[in-house]
Amino acid sequence: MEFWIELVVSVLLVLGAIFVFIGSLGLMKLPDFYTRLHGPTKATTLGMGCLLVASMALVTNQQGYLSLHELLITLFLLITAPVTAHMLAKTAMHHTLEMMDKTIDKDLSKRARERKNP
Amino acid sequence: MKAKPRFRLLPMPLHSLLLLIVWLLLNNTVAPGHLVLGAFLAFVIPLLTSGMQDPQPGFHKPLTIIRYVLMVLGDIVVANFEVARLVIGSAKKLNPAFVAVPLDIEYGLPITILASTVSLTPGTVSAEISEDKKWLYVHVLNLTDKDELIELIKHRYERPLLEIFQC
Amino acid sequence: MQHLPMLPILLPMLAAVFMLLPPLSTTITRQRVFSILVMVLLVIGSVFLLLDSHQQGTQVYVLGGWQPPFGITLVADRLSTLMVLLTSVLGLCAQLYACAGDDNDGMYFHPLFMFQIMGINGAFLTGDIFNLFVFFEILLIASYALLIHGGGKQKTKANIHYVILNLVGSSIFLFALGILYGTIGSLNIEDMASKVPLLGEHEQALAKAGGLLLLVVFGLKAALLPLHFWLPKTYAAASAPVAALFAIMTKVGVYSILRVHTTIFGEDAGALASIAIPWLWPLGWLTLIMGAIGVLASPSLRLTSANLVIVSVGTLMLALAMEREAATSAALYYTIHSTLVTGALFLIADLISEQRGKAEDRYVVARNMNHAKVIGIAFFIAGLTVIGMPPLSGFVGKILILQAAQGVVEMAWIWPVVLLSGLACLVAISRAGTTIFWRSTGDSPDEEPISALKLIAVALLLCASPLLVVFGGVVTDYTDLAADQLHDRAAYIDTIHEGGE
Amino acid sequence: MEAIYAFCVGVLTTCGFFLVLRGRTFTVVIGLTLLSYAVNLFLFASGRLKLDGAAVLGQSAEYSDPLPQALVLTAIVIGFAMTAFVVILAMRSRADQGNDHVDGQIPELPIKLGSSDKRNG
Amino acid sequence: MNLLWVVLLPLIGTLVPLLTERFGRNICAFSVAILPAWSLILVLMYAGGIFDGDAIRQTIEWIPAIGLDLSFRLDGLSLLFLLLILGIGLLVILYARYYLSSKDSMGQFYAYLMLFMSAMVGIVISNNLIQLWMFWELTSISSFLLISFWWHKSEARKGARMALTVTGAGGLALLAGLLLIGHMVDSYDLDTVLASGDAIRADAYYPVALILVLLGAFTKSAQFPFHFWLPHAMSAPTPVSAYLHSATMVKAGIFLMARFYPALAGTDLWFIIVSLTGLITLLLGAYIALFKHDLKGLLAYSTISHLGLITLLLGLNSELAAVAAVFHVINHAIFKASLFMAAGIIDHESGSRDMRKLNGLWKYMPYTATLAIVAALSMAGVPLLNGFLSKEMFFAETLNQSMLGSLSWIIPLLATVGAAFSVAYSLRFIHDVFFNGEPIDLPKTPKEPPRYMKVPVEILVTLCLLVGIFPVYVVEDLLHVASFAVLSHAVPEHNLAIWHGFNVPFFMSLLAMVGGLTIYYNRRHLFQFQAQFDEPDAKHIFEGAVQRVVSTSARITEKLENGSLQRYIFLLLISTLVMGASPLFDLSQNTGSRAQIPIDGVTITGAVLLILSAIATVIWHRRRFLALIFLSVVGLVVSLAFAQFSAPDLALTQLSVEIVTIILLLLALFFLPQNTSKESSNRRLSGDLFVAGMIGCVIGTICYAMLTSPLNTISDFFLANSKTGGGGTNVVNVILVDFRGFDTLGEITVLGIAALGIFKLIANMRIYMPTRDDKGRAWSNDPHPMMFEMVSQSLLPLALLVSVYIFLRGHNVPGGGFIAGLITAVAIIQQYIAHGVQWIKPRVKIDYQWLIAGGILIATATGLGSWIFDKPFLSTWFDYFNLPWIGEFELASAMLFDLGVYLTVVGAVMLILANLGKLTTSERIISKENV
Amino acid sequence: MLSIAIMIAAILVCVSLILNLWRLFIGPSRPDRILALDTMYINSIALIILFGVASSTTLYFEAALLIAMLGFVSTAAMCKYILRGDLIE
Ligand code: NA
Ligand code: NA
Repeated sequence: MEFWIELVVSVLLVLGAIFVFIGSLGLMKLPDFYTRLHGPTKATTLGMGCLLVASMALVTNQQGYLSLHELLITLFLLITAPVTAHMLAKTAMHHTLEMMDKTIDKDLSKRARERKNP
Repeated sequence: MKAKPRFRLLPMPLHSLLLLIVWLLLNNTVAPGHLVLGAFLAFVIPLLTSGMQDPQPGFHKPLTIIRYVLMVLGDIVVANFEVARLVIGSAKKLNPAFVAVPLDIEYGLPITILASTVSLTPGTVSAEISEDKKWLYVHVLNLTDKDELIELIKHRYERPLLEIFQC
Repeated sequence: MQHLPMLPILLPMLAAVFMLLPPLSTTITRQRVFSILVMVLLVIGSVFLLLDSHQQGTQVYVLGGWQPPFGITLVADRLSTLMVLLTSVLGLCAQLYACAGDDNDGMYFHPLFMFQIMGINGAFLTGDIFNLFVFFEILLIASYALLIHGGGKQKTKANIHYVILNLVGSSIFLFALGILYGTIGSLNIEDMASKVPLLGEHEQALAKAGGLLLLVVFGLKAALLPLHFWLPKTYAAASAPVAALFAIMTKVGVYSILRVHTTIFGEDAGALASIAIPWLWPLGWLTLIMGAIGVLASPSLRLTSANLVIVSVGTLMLALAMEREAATSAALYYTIHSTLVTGALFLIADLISEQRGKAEDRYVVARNMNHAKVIGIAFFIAGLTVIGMPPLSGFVGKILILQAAQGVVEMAWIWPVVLLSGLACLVAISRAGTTIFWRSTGDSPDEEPISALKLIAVALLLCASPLLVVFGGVVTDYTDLAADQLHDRAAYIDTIHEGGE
Repeated sequence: MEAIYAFCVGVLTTCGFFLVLRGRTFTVVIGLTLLSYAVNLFLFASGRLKLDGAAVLGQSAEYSDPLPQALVLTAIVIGFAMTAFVVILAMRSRADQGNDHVDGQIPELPIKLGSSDKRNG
Repeated sequence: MNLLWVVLLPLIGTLVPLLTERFGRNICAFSVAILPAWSLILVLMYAGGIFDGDAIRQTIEWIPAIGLDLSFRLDGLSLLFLLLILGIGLLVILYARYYLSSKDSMGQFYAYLMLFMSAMVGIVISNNLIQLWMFWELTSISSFLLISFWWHKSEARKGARMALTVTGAGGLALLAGLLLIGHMVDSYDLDTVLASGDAIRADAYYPVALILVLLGAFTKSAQFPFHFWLPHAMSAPTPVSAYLHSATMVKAGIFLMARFYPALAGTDLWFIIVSLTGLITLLLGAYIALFKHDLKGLLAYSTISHLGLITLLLGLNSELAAVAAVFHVINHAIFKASLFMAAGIIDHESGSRDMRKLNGLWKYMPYTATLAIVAALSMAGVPLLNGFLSKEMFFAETLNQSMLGSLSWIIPLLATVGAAFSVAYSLRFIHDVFFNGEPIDLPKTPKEPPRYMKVPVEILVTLCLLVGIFPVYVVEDLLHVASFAVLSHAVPEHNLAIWHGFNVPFFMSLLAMVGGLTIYYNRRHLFQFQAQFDEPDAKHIFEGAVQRVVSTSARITEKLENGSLQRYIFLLLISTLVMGASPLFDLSQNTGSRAQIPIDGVTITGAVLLILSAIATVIWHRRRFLALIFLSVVGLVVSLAFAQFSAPDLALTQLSVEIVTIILLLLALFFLPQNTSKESSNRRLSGDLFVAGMIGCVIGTICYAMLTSPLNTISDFFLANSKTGGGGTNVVNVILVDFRGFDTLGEITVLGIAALGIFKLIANMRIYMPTRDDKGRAWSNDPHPMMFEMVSQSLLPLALLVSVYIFLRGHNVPGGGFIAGLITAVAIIQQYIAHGVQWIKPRVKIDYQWLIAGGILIATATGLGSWIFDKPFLSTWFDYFNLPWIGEFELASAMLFDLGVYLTVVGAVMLILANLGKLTTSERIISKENV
Repeated sequence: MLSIAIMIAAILVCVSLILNLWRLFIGPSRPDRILALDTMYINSIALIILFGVASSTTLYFEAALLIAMLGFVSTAAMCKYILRGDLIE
């Protein structure tokens, strides 16, 4: 296959993998649950995006037809990731997990826990 | 707003369109056979599942929709680099925060879309929605200016949604 | 007619399915009529199938038209058809008994019952070892569901034990199947039989492990010591018709040992010939003794009957261990006899316990019973049969086994236990009978009289006993032929191949 | 590769059987689930291991043995049915006996029962 | 087949009384008598031929497999016993008609009696060992019924049980013995057996066989040490005692010994066992009889003693002795039956059998007294009575033998002693009952019995006299043919004269008389002497023994079968370990010759994930939610493994099942304890771990050995025929829906049944619902988070679309009905979780039960469809079609089958999960189960 | 070049998976563990995609799709369990 396609694919693959990794890294090293929550929910979306685009490009190039179905996975992730994050945040607040001391407006989480107005 | 589906046979036209597209995506083809089958499914499945849908405000302004989607996608990319930076950097520098964003839009679907967008875009996760659906609680990974953030959310994301759902 | 071998599986299955759909699903009466009808049909069909395979030779049904060893085959030979007929008859009687009202103590009795029958028949008929597993699971899951029929603490508790043990058993079954396929490379029992002798040393060792693991699995089903402990309480807890039907379940295990270990690991399996026998001897022997001890120890008729099942299993294992036509034939006769009579005993125990209030079927003084005479006669006949007293079927089976043991080295082991277990049964049963029927507080019964249907069911089961003696000649001739057929492995292999072509 | 695979199967088997030997229904169920994983992997192994050999005609150069895969599929389904039943049975026995011990009553033990158990067991 | 009728008539007679009972006692008794009388006539018709010295044989084949034929033989011995059985039987019928009270069920009594009679007849005319044993056991059964006729009395029950157990045990021994003999001569035909006596005596197994047969005989004939059951059998109605326990059944053992005399007798072993047993029994019985206060007790022990006498005679290995034995059989039957009947009359008319109360009855019932006294004298062996003759022969024979060498004189001595005692107790019977002062507080004043009640006694006593006075004319011929049958060759010369002159036997008799008188005269001292030891009550000993056996076995059972599942599983695992490990020792080396795949990092990572999570599951198994999370990791990795090793279908299935399982477990866990504390001791834990570990090692080893060894399977066929024969390129799927579609059909059936069973379990379940979580927190106030609701319902159509996609492609690429079904189910369950039952209820109106049934039905119907084309069940069909513009597409029956799978899966999973969910809501199932 | 890229990517994803497992072990809270599990699902999707790319086959696309769809359900279910205990009410 042409060099530039291979180049693009390779770059996308590595980039995606890096984002995936960063997501997990964030999950690993960030200090409290709420901050950890950011890592996976986000990094993954783009990370997966890159990987899937790479795969699309490659398959398209190999099979000779335009392969777009990987987009579906991205679509699903985009739809579900926020809900996952939301549910997890709810559980965290339900368990009143402690957060970084420097967190601003900690007490809002208490209001949020009761689903009251601030 | 108990908007009855506009067409009895095609209760959710947008869904149907989406389904047809998804079908073609799934099968990686626009072969006529699949077009027919896809169309058929796009017609039948909504009929089956329309009962399982709470009535929601209808969509308007297709162009706005497209613009909104593209914008969000862009923001997602930015958001990821942003978060990547924060994650790699030392946790000391972070100053996380809880922010309550007042909502103007009503109804489940629009709010859900907004909350999702917020979750997908820079440094924020929608943690909770107040019972009266007037407030969106957001956890911010690294807060610089609270009002600025609220402003951003309301202008950049809520307004177009208001337009789209006309409520 | 060519599809006849499918009948014992399809008929109950479809019956069950239809009873889940309206109009049958709506009322119990419809289900009763329907299911009795179906069972009668099944009995008739089984008779025809038996005659077919007896006269025209083994019937091989090639499912999907895929030739063995590739597809699944049903093998209706003398042995399997006999077991199928036995199942149908027992099933019919249990069904009749249930229709007197027990079927209404919970949901889905009739569909589950039919599925149970389907599973058992399938296990008997299939000629494919993995398909055997599938049918085992069908009959097991159905039995799990039937066991809790009627509800109550005891049932739940017994069921927990029964289910968990059998789930572990199923896992072991799969391990064994994995090994066997991984070494022999085939699933068709006949094909495996023909390939086993050709295995290399490395594979042989593995295949042996597989074969022995299968023995564990079948031993668990058959309640072979030390895997029999679950049985008494489970059977005693089950509601009467279910327990009666369960009388055939242990026999499924015995049958599988017979099928697998005489066909795949039979005398001419080369290095893997009769790998099970060294284990069957002591285990069967001990099982028989444990069963006899259990019979003596049992405080209630249900438990006695359950332990009698174990006694029968032990006896059968000894017969199998002898590994000769005469013994196998004896085992087959004994199977018919013991299955039907233990089934009857479970029903009788229920008749008694529903008449005696709190005392139930325990061996304690209690008030008089309605129909004490009828039940008494029934119990007397069943008792004599299980003890092995003439003129009822028990003695023929006993003599057949004793005679088969003549000339076997282990005769000195077999005779005493077989005879003494008989004596133990005599002591236990006579105590049971005299206590239940002859020691009463004198209070008159208050339960309403027993439904005729139940009595008919019991009677049907019991008349098998004298019939087995009167027509003993015919029956033993058949079992002889069946045994020969089973031990003639080469012929078996050929028939399947012909069936294939 | 085969060695690692076999080792994993062994570990799963061990864990499964160990949990099956415990006294609480739910634990036993978890054990059975682990065990069924082991069983499925084992049964699958009877067709030997193969990379890039999916038994889809035209998709691979040489194919892995499809039969064990079919068997494992059946096994998985049956296993699921059984697990489902035993789980609900566990609930039922909790409902009927008031505790979730496999024998229906918690045996006298040297170790005191946990508080959670006094409340829920 | 007339001999058959000889048995059959009494057997049919069993039914007669049950039918005629309602017509009154006379008619009943009369009708009962007809059939045995008839059969007696039949016998007498044969008698002529027998006296001419030939034996009639008739045979019908029955169960050749066990050598059982209906085979009859009527010879002298049989004739003799037939006359006793049928003759005395008829008298007993007559007697019983008056004896039985109106409370007793006459029909039942007669029925049992006839059953017994036919059994006895069967024994004595059997010409087949098995058949003989069959009737033998039948006598045990019928005597059980007769002894326990008054079952409301405890001693009747106990006595009956004892008799049954002892004789039953003997029966088993007899069976073994007969089978051995049959094996020796390779035939169960009695003629053959009797003909080959030498072969039998020469056989290595002869001693065993002999002992076994004798055990049978001794138990039946109440020989020491098995005599104890007989006295307790006296709790039976007196007619029974008269019939069974004097005339017939107890003679069955004697008959057996006589029958097998040609085959088994003639060896020292025979002599030692039989004669000594007889001698001891003779003395013991005679001695104890003296001290019995109960009339029937006395008679019982005297019976024992006389049976001993006969046994002793048979044991002497002399032909004349055998003749004497036969003779005494006749005599004893006659006088003992009459004595029992007399005793019965006394009991019946005076209400007591206690000789301490019964005195001076002569005044009240002189006629009966006379009869009884004559009979008693005959029992004592007084001249001019039949007892005397056989006693004489007996004495003579004891003198003729020289078995014990120089000690042989002991036998005649002891014989005399025994005789003396029998004289003594006979005297006691006469004197204590009929004279010896006035009766002491009897329930009623004695009087003569009804006329016809005496007739049987009269007949028998007359016989005593006739035989005693005119032996030659009365019994000579019968005795001769009978003895001939016993000896099976010419009968030795013997002389039945009343007077043989002053010879030793005569003096022995005289001695016995005198001795008897002295003993009876000095009985007080004897009684005092006897009073020192309290005689053991066999009943208590026996019942006690049985009780001990029962309790011991109860203890054993409790010990082993202690109801601990953990133990049972442990045993199961041990067995598995042994069975799985033992063959591995033959395994020379684990590694086979197959090329292995190089290791790569991803696999290692997977392995690490798998192993660590599995171990974590174990470590945290008491914190259940945690265990669940780790469990799902294991499941995930397993499905990844399937993916890596070229099994995409497995990966998909595993994944979807995985998720459903997790949801299921979560649903269930809510109702169960969240955490439990440590319950097993470390010893147990390490033990369990050890066994589990060992099995793990075994399985792992086998797995490795398997993986590394080459294999050629039947699968090439599937690969080759998948497309051409099954119309699909996804071979796995084609196997599932076509090659092995039957498995799949079974598999979905299992799923369906499981769903039904679970429904059964859930119905009416009343279960504790925690209101706070395990940390004591109240539950969140948000049952249905809005975002989740919104997203779930908008995902539903997508999910359905995907499942259609997965379904349709299954035949050619990974996918299929099962996975599609699970996806649909999960999508619907997601709605339940998101919206709750109340929201779903109006929106989903499917009856999942119908889905299951429909699914299985469709799949089956697809299979049945092939019958139309005369193909076997589940034969599949497929074809390619080409529509303009749309292009080519395939239709296959397999798809219909797969649809069945799909529906069943959806139905089953929904039935399970939805109803489980409803458990906490108002929609929970209420059925009539446990209501 | 592509193969190297794939290798690097594979290593990164594997390391991520290990990291997830580590978080799963150390917790400390249940939400942490659920989050780790969810991330694991997503990372395994990545792994499968890489696998497909490496062996240039589309056979595993559905597996990835399924994890994306069902992983979400199981995560949500677990959260619901913690929030309400009762999944379906
Ligand atoms: Na965000
Ligand atoms: Na619920």
